[in-house]
Amino acid sequence: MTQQTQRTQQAQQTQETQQTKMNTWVVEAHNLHKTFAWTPVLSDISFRIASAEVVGIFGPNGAGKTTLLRLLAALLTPTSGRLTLFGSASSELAVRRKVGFLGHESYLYPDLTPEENLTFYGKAYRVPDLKGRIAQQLEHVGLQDWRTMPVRYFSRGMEQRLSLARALLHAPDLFLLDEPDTGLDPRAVSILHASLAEAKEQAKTVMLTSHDFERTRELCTRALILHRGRIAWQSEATLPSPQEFVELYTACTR
Amino acid sequence: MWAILWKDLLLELRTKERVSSLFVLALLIILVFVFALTPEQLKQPAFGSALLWVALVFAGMLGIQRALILEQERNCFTGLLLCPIDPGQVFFAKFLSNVFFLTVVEAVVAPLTLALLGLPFSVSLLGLPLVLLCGIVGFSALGTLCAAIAVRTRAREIILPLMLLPLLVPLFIAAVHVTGALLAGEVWTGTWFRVLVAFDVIFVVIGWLTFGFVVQE
Amino acid sequence: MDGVRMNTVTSRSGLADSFLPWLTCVAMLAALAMVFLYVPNERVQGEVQRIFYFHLPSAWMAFLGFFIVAGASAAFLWQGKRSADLLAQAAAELGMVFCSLVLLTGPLWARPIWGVWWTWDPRLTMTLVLWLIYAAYVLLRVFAGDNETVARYAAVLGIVGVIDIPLIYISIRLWRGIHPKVEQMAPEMAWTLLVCTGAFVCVFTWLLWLRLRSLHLRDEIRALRQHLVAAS
Amino acid sequence: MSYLFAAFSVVWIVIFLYALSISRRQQELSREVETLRRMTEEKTNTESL
Repeated sequence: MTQQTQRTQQAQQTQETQQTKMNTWVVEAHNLHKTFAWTPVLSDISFRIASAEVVGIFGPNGAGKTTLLRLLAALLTPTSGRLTLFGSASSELAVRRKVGFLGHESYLYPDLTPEENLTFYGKAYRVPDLKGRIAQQLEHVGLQDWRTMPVRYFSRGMEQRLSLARALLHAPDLFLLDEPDTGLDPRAVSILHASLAEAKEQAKTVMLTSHDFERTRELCTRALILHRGRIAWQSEATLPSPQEFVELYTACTR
Repeated sequence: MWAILWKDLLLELRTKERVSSLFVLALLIILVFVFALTPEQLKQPAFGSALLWVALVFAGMLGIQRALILEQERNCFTGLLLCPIDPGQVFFAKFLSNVFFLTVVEAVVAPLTLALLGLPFSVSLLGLPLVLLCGIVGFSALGTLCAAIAVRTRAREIILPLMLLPLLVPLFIAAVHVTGALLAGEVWTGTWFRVLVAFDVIFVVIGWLTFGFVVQE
Repeated sequence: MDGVRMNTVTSRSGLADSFLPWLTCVAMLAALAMVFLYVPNERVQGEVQRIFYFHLPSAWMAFLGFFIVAGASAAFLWQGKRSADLLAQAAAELGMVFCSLVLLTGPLWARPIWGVWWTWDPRLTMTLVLWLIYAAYVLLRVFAGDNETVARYAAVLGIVGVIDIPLIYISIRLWRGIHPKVEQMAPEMAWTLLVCTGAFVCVFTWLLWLRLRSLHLRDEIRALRQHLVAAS
Repeated sequence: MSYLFAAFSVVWIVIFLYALSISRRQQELSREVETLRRMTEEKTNTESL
């Protein structure tokens, strides 16, 4: 108990010096380990993320980026270590309601229409004023004219945009994106960037994985490099320039 | 939980895939048996009840598996797990939707089977819906749990019956006996019925408790 | 560091390795001697009845295996320890081996006594169902590969299986029954049965130990390989 | 008598076969360990050079 209060005090102190004022960290990972097929995929991951940060997680394929994101989304449970989101365990339902996740797959039912898909997810998340919210989201991703067509007939770009609407439907405070810049069409990218800018304005926290630093840099306020399941480098208060970053990246992932 | 159930029903209304395939399959199984047996054998209540349950178990197994494969198409199950819903509730939703679809199918297949076999309709048959429902509940509870395991392994078509059928032995024996007694117009609420209900209760609880271990990755 | 990790296997095995095989051999020889030389013929069934002294302990070992699987599975789900998972895996294999023994010796006994190879007698049926559940468990592991998820699946199946046992037993018992019941046994018979059970416990433990060791070794080899790859 | 004999041989054969399969696997694993040990040794040798 006393240890914990001490820890939070410490946390608050460091926080006040670095960041704007707030009560708890959005993400607090302490010595996270995750194995798959009894092979370590992530080892010794510790970091803290405050509210309103946009964190880019970089690294080559197989570095554990997706696994880390899935841990944060409570799709996986850590093998050992402590992970808290908004001050409580990541698996708690109240926490999960605050997390939005955009993965490689759309998680949309192909035989349902966009409206039905969003209604289902909205009910599951207990979104207030669901109808208005869905209309607003569909307009945001430019699919309001397609709302009664089953998703099966959608193009890939449309499905991705709808997936974005799904992930943002419950206005998450922590938004997790897995490789948002691979395989998106230009329109989806511009919508995504608009959403991220908006999220930044509203002091929401964003974490995204990428292996394309140049395109993601302007969005991020912080960066991590993962290599072979470990954090190889974490940015300081300011992000390095693109050239510096490339050098760092090659040095870390050698 | 109701959201999942609502979505399952909507999906079924849209595709009509599960109920129709279940229905045809159940009928086909019964037909195969009718061809294999002599008319005298078919008139016996014991055969009638055995037939009903064989059709239900085999068609139901495929139906339950189908439901989860549907869920896997765009990894929707992951989307479901992202939602702030307790795994136990996910289990109940899936379980109830399986119970619902099997009941709908059985509501048509059971009377049809009795008619096909030429079994007399009598007052004692009023208990049949209850017995069928009890069987469906136990079957769906265990089936939902096993299918959730099987669906994410290789060779899922083989592994599901392999796991499910031996575990279903008590349910199957009990259900066949109760139904047989019922069709013969005998007392059916005896020990066998209690075994059936015990199976239901135990496996609904077990499914609810262990589903969390099965669905997380 | 690699050397240390490899040594753990060999050092742990020291006592059990030197002790268990001998104990098993002695116990088995004693059991054989008692079955063939000491115990008198049963009055009705004659000498065929001597199968019983191996048949019944096999059945007990099969049950023992099942309960170890369930216990280890529960422990694995509770704490997530790999050793519990491996124990469940090894015990399931052994349970299947002893279940097979019951299923093979059963008919060889039934044939001269009842005149048929197989009867749908409750305990025989029960053993068959158990064997099928074990088979599903082992095949699940084979089909699904070796990772944490599958370990959890198998654990759930192990627990569900053991919970199902009483139900299976009750339903099959109600279904029909002609299995010989063990009534009053002559003291010689009781002693022989006891010694045979002891011998089977030894065999069971020894085989379990061997299998467990090879599973642990496999894990360590995997760890070493990863270590090598990571260091390169 | 022949049934008795058959039953006992069956018990022995099954146990023996299972033990054999374990020892086969064990041998394979030991060989594996040997290869890995050699590899580590080679690696440490090259590193020390």
